[in-house]
Order: sequence, then C-alpha cells, then structure tokens
Amino acid sequence: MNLAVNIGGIFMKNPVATASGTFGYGGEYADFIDLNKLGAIVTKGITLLPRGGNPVPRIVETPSGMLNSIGLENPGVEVVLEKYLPYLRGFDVPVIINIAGDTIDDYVRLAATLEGVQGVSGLEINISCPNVKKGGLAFGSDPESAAEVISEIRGVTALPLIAKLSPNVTSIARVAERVADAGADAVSLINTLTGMSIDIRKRKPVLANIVGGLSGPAIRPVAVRAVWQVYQAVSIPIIGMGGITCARDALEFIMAGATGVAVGMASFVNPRTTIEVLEGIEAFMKENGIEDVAELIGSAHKN
Amino acid sequence: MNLAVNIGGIFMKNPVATASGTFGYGGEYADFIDLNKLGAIVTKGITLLPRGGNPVPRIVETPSGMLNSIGLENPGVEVVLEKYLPYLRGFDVPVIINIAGDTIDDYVRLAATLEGVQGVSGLEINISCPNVKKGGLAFGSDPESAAEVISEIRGVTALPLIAKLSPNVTSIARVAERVADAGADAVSLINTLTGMSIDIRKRKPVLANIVGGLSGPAIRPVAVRAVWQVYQAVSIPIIGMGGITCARDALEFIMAGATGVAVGMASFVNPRTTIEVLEGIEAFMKENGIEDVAELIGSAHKN
Amino acid sequence: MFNSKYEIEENYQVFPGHYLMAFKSLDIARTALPGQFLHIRCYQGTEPILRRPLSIHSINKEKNLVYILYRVCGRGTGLLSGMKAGEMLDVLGPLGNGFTMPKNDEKIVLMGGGIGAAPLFFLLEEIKTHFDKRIDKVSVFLGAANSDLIVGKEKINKMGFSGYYATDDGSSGFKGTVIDLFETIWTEGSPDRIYACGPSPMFRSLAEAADKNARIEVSVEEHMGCGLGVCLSCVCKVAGPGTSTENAHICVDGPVFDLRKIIF
Amino acid sequence: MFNSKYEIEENYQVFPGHYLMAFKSLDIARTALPGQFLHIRCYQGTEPILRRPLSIHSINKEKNLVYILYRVCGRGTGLLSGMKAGEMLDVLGPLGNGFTMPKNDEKIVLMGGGIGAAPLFFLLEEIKTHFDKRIDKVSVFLGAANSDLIVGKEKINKMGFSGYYATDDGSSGFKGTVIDLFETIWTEGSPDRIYACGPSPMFRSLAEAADKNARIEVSVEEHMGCGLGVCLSCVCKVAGPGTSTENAHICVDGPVFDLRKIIF
Ligand SMILES: Cc1cc2nc3c(=O)[nH]c(=O)nc-3n(C[C@H](O)[C@H](O)[C@H](O)COP(=O)(O)OP(=O)(O)OC[C@H]3O[C@@H](n4cnc5c(N)ncnc54)[C@H](O)[C@@H]3O)c2cc1C
Ligand SMILES: Cc1cc2nc3c(=O)[nH]c(=O)nc-3n(C[C@H](O)[C@H](O)[C@H](O)COP(=O)(O)OP(=O)(O)OC[C@H]3O[C@@H](n4cnc5c(N)ncnc54)[C@H](O)[C@@H]3O)c2cc1C
Ligand SMILES: Cc1cc2nc3c(=O)[nH]c(=O)nc-3n(C[C@H](O)[C@H](O)[C@H](O)COP(=O)(O)O)c2cc1C
Ligand SMILES: Cc1cc2nc3c(=O)[nH]c(=O)nc-3n(C[C@H](O)[C@H](O)[C@H](O)COP(=O)(O)O)c2cc1C
Ligand code: FES
Ligand code: FES
Repeated sequence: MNLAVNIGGIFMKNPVATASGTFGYGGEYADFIDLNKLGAIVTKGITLLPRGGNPVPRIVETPSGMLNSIGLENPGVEVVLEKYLPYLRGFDVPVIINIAGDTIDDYVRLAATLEGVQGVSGLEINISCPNVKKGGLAFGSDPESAAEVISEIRGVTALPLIAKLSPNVTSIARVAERVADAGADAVSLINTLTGMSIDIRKRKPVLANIVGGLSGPAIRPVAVRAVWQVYQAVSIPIIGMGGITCARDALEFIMAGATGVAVGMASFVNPRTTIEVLEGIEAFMKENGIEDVAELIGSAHKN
Repeated sequence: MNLAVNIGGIFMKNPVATASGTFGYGGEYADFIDLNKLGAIVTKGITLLPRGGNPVPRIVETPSGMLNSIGLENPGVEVVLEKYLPYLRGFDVPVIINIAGDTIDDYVRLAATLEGVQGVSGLEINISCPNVKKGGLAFGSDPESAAEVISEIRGVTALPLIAKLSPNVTSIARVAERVADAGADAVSLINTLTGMSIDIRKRKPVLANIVGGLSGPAIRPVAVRAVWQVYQAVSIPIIGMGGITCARDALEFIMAGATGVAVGMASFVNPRTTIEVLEGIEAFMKENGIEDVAELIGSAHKN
Repeated sequence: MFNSKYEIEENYQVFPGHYLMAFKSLDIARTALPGQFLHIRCYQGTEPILRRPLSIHSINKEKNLVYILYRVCGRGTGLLSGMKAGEMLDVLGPLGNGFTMPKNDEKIVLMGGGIGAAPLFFLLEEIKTHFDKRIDKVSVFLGAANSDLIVGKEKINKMGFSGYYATDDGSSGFKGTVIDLFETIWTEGSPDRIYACGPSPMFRSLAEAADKNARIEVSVEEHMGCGLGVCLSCVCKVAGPGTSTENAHICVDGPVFDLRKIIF
Repeated sequence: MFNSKYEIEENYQVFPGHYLMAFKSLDIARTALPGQFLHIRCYQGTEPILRRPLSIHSINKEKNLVYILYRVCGRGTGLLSGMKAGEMLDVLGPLGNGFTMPKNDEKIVLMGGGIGAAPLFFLLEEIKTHFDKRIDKVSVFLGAANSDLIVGKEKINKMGFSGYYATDDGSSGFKGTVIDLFETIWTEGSPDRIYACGPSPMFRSLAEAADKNARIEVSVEEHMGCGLGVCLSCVCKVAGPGTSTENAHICVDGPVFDLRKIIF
C-alpha cells in the first residue's frame, strides 16, 4: 500500500501534515504521538523579528469551531533556527516553515535566511493571516499582490514554496492560478475565515483584536469547496485543511483534490488526531482495496 | 419599551424577521407562532416564472449547520401573488418579497410586477444565491454589477429595496457601499457561504448540485463580522442573519450594527425560534433598563 | 400538528443496532395516522442540529404511548439510543400524509424491507382494529439481511396476521429479497392493495413485480430540513396533469405516495 | 502528562450550581502537584469543541481518585454536570506548573475567592502531609458571595487548619471581601507566603494589601485552546530581564505565577 505523496518537491511518507500554528514547533506533541509517523510538520508562522502578538482574549469558542487572534506571536526566525530546528532535525520528517511578513521585503529576507538551512524542506507562505494589521491577508486577498509575493520569494530560493491561501476572497481559484503562475510549487488551503463574536453582557467584541480567524469543523464545508475549486483551476498539488477531526474528514479533502491534508485545531482537542487520521486513511484504503493513495486524490471529480 | 424599528421605510414593530427560504410563505408556521408578533415576514425567493429547483439530495447536515442547494424552487410570481399573498394580507405584519433572476431584466420585470401590489411592503433583492447557475451570486460577487442590479430596479419601483449580500466576496463592505450608492434602502446579510460535502463511500459530492449554501450557527461568527464591517461602511440599516438560534445570538448582530435580525434555519429545528428571540430581546432590555432597542444597535462599536 | 417535549417511557435495544422507544403523548396518540412520521430533535445543542424523521411504529391508545423503532446509523440516532426513561423528547408531529385505509373486501399485502418495516405495524394495528373480521385477507412480507434483523415476527403472529419472511443470507425463512418471496408465494391473482416500506431499489422491483391493477402505496425517504414543507429539500418527482411532472414534497405531500405516480 | 479516559467514580452537586467529581486515575493521582490543572473534554462531539481547564481540587492517593470541583457556568460545565458514575472522562493532564511548597518555618496564608478556592485544597492536603507539625502556621481565608457558596469549610476544620470566612452579603462570617477580612485579622507582621486563587481584581487588591516581603503565588485564568503551549492563546504579560516585559503562557509557564511578576 503506498501512502507517500510529493507536495511540489517535498516528499511526504503519507499525506498527513500538521497545520501551522496548531502544532507549535513539534516537540509539544511528542508525548502523545510518534513524530516520525507524520507526513510533514508545518511550524507556527514565523517572522524576521520576534513578535508579541495581540492582547488577550485571543480565542473564543464558537459553534463547532473557534476564533483566534493570536497575531503571529513568535520568537523570530533566529530563535526558531537555534532553539527549535535542531530538535526537529532529529526526526525523519520534512519540516515546512510557515513564514509571514509586513512587506514583500520581509518575506524575501525570511526566505533568503531559510534558504539552504539544513532541516528545512520547504516554505509555506502565509499570505492569509486575518490577525495582523499589515501584510498577511492584505497580500492574499488580491490575486495580483499574492502573485507578486510569491514571485519575489521565488527569486531568492530554490526551496519548495507552498502558498497558503485565504478563503476570504471572491475567487480562491483565481488566487491559486496566479500564485501557480508566479512559481508556487503547491498551495495550502484554507487559512481561517474572518469572523467575530460579541460579548452581549459587556456589549463589546470578545476578542481584544475585535476580529479573529474561524477554524474547526464549522468551516469544513467551505474548505472542501475551496479545494474542489482550486483542484479544477491549477495542476500543482494542494494541501487541504479546515476542520479535519478524523479520517473521514481528511478523505473528503483528498477526494476533493488534496494531495496532502493538515490537521489544525483538532490537535488541541485530541492530541492524537494526526495519527488517528493516518490510521483511518490506511484502514479505508485496506477496506476498499486501494493500493495507492493517489487513486483517491480528486476522485470525487470523476464520479 | 420601544422595539419598533424602521428598515429603510419598512416599519417593523420589532426587529425580528424571518429569513428568506426558511419560513415558506408564512402559513406553514402559523400552527406554532402568532404571525402577528413578527417584525416582518420575508418570503422564499421568487422568480418571474415557476422553477423546479435542483435535483436531490438538496441538503446535507454539517457541523453546527447545513448545506442547501434548493436552487430557488418556487411557483413563480403570479402564483405567489394569487395563492400566498392574500393569506399574508390577513396579518398585521410587513411582507417583504425576496426576488431573484437570471438577468437584470428579470429583476426589473419582477420588481415592476410587484410595484403597487397591496400587501407588499418591500423587496429583498437576492443577488447572493450560490445555488443557481446564472444570476444570483454572479451579480452579488462584484460590487459594480451588484450596484447595477439595484439601480435598475430602483428605476422601476418606489418600494423599499433591501439588497441581500453574499459573504463569498473579498469585501462585503465594498459591495454594501456600492448598493447603497445605487439606491438600496437597506442591506440584509449574510446569505449562505458556498460550501460542499463529499460522501466518502460513494466518492462523490453529497449534493446533486455539488456545491450548496452553508447556514446555521457554524457561520454566525462570519455573519457578525460582516454586519460589523458593513455598519462601519454604510449608513443605511442592516438586517443581520446567519446562525441565529436565540436572543443572545440576535443581540450579537444588533450590537454589531444590525437594526433588524432574521431567523433562518433555526426555525426548522425549533419552529418557535422567532418568538423566543423576540421575547429574549425584551427580557434583556428589561433586565438592563433599556428603553429603546435603538440604544443597542451598533453599541459594540462604542465600547 | 404539535411541537412539544414528551416523557420517554422506555428505550432499549430490540435487536443488534435497533432500538425501540416509547414516549407518552396524548396529542400524538390521539391524532396520528399510520404512515405519518415524527421529526425528532436528538440533541438540544447545535451539533447535530437538524431533527431526524422517524416513522410512528406503533401506538398504545390506552396508555397514550407512541413507539418509534429505529436503526442506529449516525450521530442523531446514536444520541437517541442513549436517552433514558424519564428524559424529555422534543417531538414535532405527526407530520405528512399516511396510508389510505383498505376497502372492506380487498386482499392486502404489507411489505417491508429492513428497518423500513417500522411504520407497517401501526398500520397493522389500525387494520386489526377496523377490519378484525377480515385479517385473513392480509399477508405480511418482511425481508432483512439476516434472521436477527427481522422486525416484529412475534407481534405479527400474535395479532393473527400471516407473516412470510425472507433473509438475504437465508438464516431464516426464504433466502432472497422480500420481492422474490412475494413472487414465489403469491402465484395466483393479484392483491388489491400493497403497502410497502423500504429502500427505493425495492420500490423499483415492486413496480415491475406487481400487477398493474394493484394499488401500491409506498413510504418514501429523503433528507429533511423542516418537515413542514418550508425548506423544499425533500422533493420527489411525481406525475402531474397530462404528461407533465411536478415536485412533490415528501414531508407534506408524502411520505406515502402512490407508487405509480412516482417518477424515479 | 497523560491523555486518557478515566472512569468517573462520582459526580454530584455539593452546593447550588457547584459539582464535585471524582475519577479514577493512577497516572494523575501519582504525578500531579498542587496548582496543576486538567484539560477536560466535556463532549465527544464537536459542539462544544474545546476542552475545559479545571484545577485539581483534591487527590485521594490510596484510592487513586482525582477530584475536581467546578461551577456550572456554560455549556461545557453543564455537560460535565450531567455525567454519571461509570462513564469515562477524557482528561489531558496534569498540566502547567503548580505552587512551590513552603519552607519549614514560614507563616502561610491561603486565600480563595469563590470557586477559585478549588485548587487550594490539594495544596492543603500536601502541606498537611509534609508539614503536619506546623499546621498552626497556616491560615486559610475564603470568600464567597454568600454562605451557601463557601467551599470546604468542614474539610478545613477537619484537617486542623484555621479557617476565616467572608461573604459579600454577610450571611456567614465577615461581611466583605476576603482581602478585607485578611487585613482585618492579620494586623501584625506579614505572612511569609501567600497562595491565592480567585478572580483577577482580587489579585490586584492583594498586591496592594500584602507586605512587600511576602512571597505571593497566584493561579491565573485565561481562555485556553491546547493547554500545551501550542496555540499561544493563554498569554499573560510578566516582567522580563531588566525593565522588559515578556509573554508567559499560562498553560505551561503557569497557571501559578509570582504575583509581583505579573503585569496587569
Ligand atoms: C419519513 C421518514 C421516516 C423514517 N422512518 C424511520 C424509522 O421509522 N426508523 C428508522 O430507523 N429510520 C427511519 N427513517 C430514516 C431516518 O430518518 C435516518 O436513519 C436518520 O435520520 C439518520 O440519522 P442519523 O443522525 O443517525 O444519521 P446521520 O448519517 O448522522 O444523519 C445525517 C443527516 O442525514 C439525514 N439522513 C440520513 N439517513 C437518512 C434517511 N435514510 N432518510 C432521511 N434522512 C436521512 C439525517 O436526518 C441527518 O439530517 C425515516 C426517514 C424518513 C424520511
Ligand atoms: C487553569 C484554570 C483552572 C481552572 N480551575 C477551575 C476549577 O477548578 N473550577 C471551576 O469551576 N472553574 C475553573 N476554571 C474556570 C473554568 O475553566 C471555566 O469556568 C470553564 O472553562 C467554563 O466552561 P463552560 O463551558 O461552562 O462555559 P462557556 O462560557 O460555555 O465557555 C466558553 C469558552 O470559554 C472558556 N472559558 C469560560 N470561562 C473561563 C474561565 N474562567 N477561564 C478559562 N476559560 C474560560 C471555556 O473554556 C470555553 O472555551 C479554571 C480555569 C483555568 C484557566
Ligand atoms: C491558534 C491558531 C493559530 C494559527 N496560526 C497560524 C499561523 O501562524 N500561520 C498560518 O498560516 N496559519 C495559522 N493558523 C491557521 C491553521 O493553520 C489552519 O489553516 C486553520 O486553523 C484551519 O484548519 P483547522 O480548522 O483544522 O484548524 C492558525 C490556526 C489556529 C487555530
Ligand atoms: C433551505 C434554505 C433556503 C433558502 N432560500 C433562500 C432564498 O430563496 N433566498 C434568499 O435570499 N436566501 C435564502 N436562504 C438563505 C437564508 O435566508 C439566510 O440568509 C441564511 O440561511 C443564513 O441564515 P441562517 O444561518 O439563520 O439560516 C435560504 C436558506 C436555507 C437554509
Ligand atoms: S423537509 Fe422541508 S420541505 Fe420537506
Ligand atoms: S492554551 Fe494553548 S498555549 Fe496555552
């Protein structure tokens, strides 16, 4: 049975990755799962300089989901390379660094810094964070500026580039087309939907940042649809995510066209979700006599 | 205690309306609630000619929500005027007719047909239905074409016009601005988010129409955010909806800036939701010594 | 039509994966007709959010008990199966149109596939009440995957009806489908009236197997939102005037339809 | 750190709106420290989806029973209160850093506001085990809205600690806040060490009321996602090197902090 997939040059032994920002820098979950079993580890989004993030409250639960407005708190690229990467190099798993910036120059400098660093298998370019004032979603919500970020980064690195796309746009397929043209090796989708919640007793937004990003099972139908549409629009591989809690959910994404899947906030609820998703996919393939996971990718388009 | 609100010329005795497509033509829920207590009744979307809608399955349940792809099944404007409107005229409640079309001309002719009809208090212009091939969302996803539909309709009717907006856009505030400029008296938001669900056993989309519209509590954070943003962008009144199940939920919308609220799929689950929302708003106002619901509208922007 | 919370009297597994629940409701016990269904809220929170349509399986009019018989196949029925006597059940109903009652002299066949047999028992109860003298004219054909899953064999015997049973694996009675069994047993003439409940492939075979003159009433299933004709999700195409077709809404125009009118 | 399902031993209302639950867990009973917390899944479905952080209230090491004491204030705790003995509870923990233990001669004050008092009992148990000879040096101050809501008065007496009680409405003991009570009673000198649990306004008053030399450890609350330092939702600002401030993450760096280091 073959589970291995190739995400734009990143060889994954199975399709199951972690979603940025929901798995820390890997070690946090090592008590619960064998990291070596993962298809890939995607780190929390990092920036050139350390960031404190937004004020609290930063999260609020919503029906079958949650809003977060972390605001890219991270210790900066230097600390990540010194403190966290050496640990991750100890595992036989591709590490994908998720990067964000306020300006195109920030992205370019980050990418250049990470170029050639041992243990970095690829970059996920976060142009879809709804929780920072500058950069982030501002780039991702316009196909042309999204393409510009990607092509500038492309200029400084040979690392596989995965453009992380936002669902907060009129046409995610159009953004995917443009980043593919600009040199992205793969796309990952979806980042969170912009949302908010109001505390009716205090008569003010719950999150200090007012808006936050909606994730969890609530958004899965939107995410599956996005993967479906992007699969029809581009030929580069897709990492699908948004509300995956079990193998059934992951298979929805794969059948819609995702080559890889990422488990996000479900890890908070059940730290073993990634592994259970993997085991469930294997069980499904066995039951259905499927030899290669490739047979399942995009299969819902054919029926 | 004053609960009455004015939605662009439609006088509602309280802010609680029904959402189009989730309350039929009114009579279906008369066994469970006193229709006279409602702020307004918004009918199922109607078109010039009868429509059969999409093949089944047309709905599928999703986490804290549902997808529908009804596809505007309706008996056409003539039958609605003959068969359903006379019944509704028997109540002391403004009736808002939700209209849809494939072409601008369809909208214009529908609006002209409804102009001056006794018992029609206003029109809700559905430029946001994700379930029809032509028209619908195609108009609503571009600010300019949305404005064009509204201004053409404006040309043929003096009825209050409510533009129903889609969340499937990069900037709903921008669409709201343009329809306000074009002569809309109010906006209602949000229509459903485009989503889909896959049956992993059959390896194909659950809905015969492939994609459908996501509604229910799952989308509430997106809807509240949309109301918040539109409230900052335009000065015409907003009817807020998306996942309202109780007074607490409705108050989120009102505090975010909605003058009216509409109960959608929650009526399927609890046929008395509209009335319970209304009673809950009254109770909240009493507890908090609020004399006029106007004090609550947009109040979360001030704290 | 009512929407209220009724106290659960009992709820237990009758055979593997299938539960029988009774709740006390004067409203429904007094007004329901065979073939009608209930729209039941399995959870008070928002996930799962929709009600579940379940047929009325049986009614005890003395005790005002309403029975449902259900197969656990997902989250809603899973939550239902965990409910205990004394808890309150949120029920909307009775909904839809039921079976038409037989005429006095008719030869009647009731046919059920799997859990589809559930609503037939309420119909049998009514037939027994109103046509007690002619129950020899009634034959009941039930099919299931295996002998464990045949619904209410004993009850059928106790009520005095003739029962015929088919299983896919031959573990009890005839080996084959309920339609095969019917064709094997019923070799002469035609029943005047057939009531059938089960999956739609069964209806298609039945349309072919049965005599053109028999009136066939079937109970149709489709995913439902409101149960009240509002959401327009539960459509089934039926013959309209002339050669036209039109949309019927299963929750209000059905769930029972004249099989000949359904367009598959 | 464990994530497993443990059998619930008992779960009942101790006073209005407050429940005490015990579950059997060798893992947690053997390894947990006072002040640590558990991240508990209240429902196996997706709504509500997040775990709920709840402190360890008490541990019975002979029976490997772990107790939580919780106030029902929303959906998660509501569902928790409906769970019955014999059901399995999905627990992640023990999490975070607990209280540091007192030094031998220290005069100790424990201070709890409302349900915030919950974790103090596990601490009292440990103090009693390790410092049994000096429990006269320990004073416990508890405050609540009214006398019904004072947590564990009897237990404090039974363990031999001196307890002082304040209620907002004066329905029992001192009328006023627990800080007012502390200031009224403790007029001479300063405790060496104060452990406090409660709402953050209480911490602010405490920072003002207490002697500069007392070491004050407080347990801080914030909305939590993962409980493992991953999601970065549970931030609290603390003093960094020099005059700098930095982010502490309550779930891993806390929930217990040196009050003087917290920047409100
Ligand atoms: C009129 C009518 C009468 C019925 N009577 C019975 C009965 O007496 N006993 C019985 O066991 N079953 C009956 N069914 C089928 C029953 O409604 C489904 O098995 C049930 O809804 C499944 O819910 P779930 O949460 O367990 O499954 P899930 O798969 O979690 O359900 C997901 C969604 O799909 C819908 N759904 C899934 N299967 C069906 C189905 N077969 N028909 C309609 N909706 C479905 C659910 O209602 C829900 O909205 C009837 C269906 C209809 C339409
Ligand atoms: C470290 C720690 C220890 C705690 N120990 C206890 C204890 O021993 N006993 C007790 O009764 N309570 C304790 N709490 C508070 C408890 O976590 C909340 O009361 C509980 O999460 C509320 O959940 P709910 O579903 O009932 O409320 P809801 O309002 O439905 O919760 C919605 C969301 O808000 C979060 N939330 C709401 N209130 C709080 C809060 N005060 N702190 C953190 N998150 C909150 C919930 O976890 C959930 O994510 C503790 C909190 C923390 C952080
Ligand atoms: C707490 C939190 C932090 C996140 N941080 C990041 C981030 O730093 N960079 C990024 O690209 N996405 C981030 N995301 C988005 C996730 O990677 C993922 O796209 C999204 O949560 C949808 O998946 P889910 O529904 O499975 O959680 C974050 C999500 C959450 C919940
Ligand atoms: C079954 C169904 C049918 C709908 N039909 C229409 C329609 O005809 N016209 C329209 O403008 N919106 C329609 N809607 C959208 C609702 O009016 C509403 O905008 C949406 O469902 C969000 O509200 P909710 O989450 O409370 O259901 C429909 C929604 C549902 C669920
Ligand atoms: S279930 Fe809504 S119309 Fe039938
Ligand atoms: S709860 Fe996730 S970092 Fe603390």
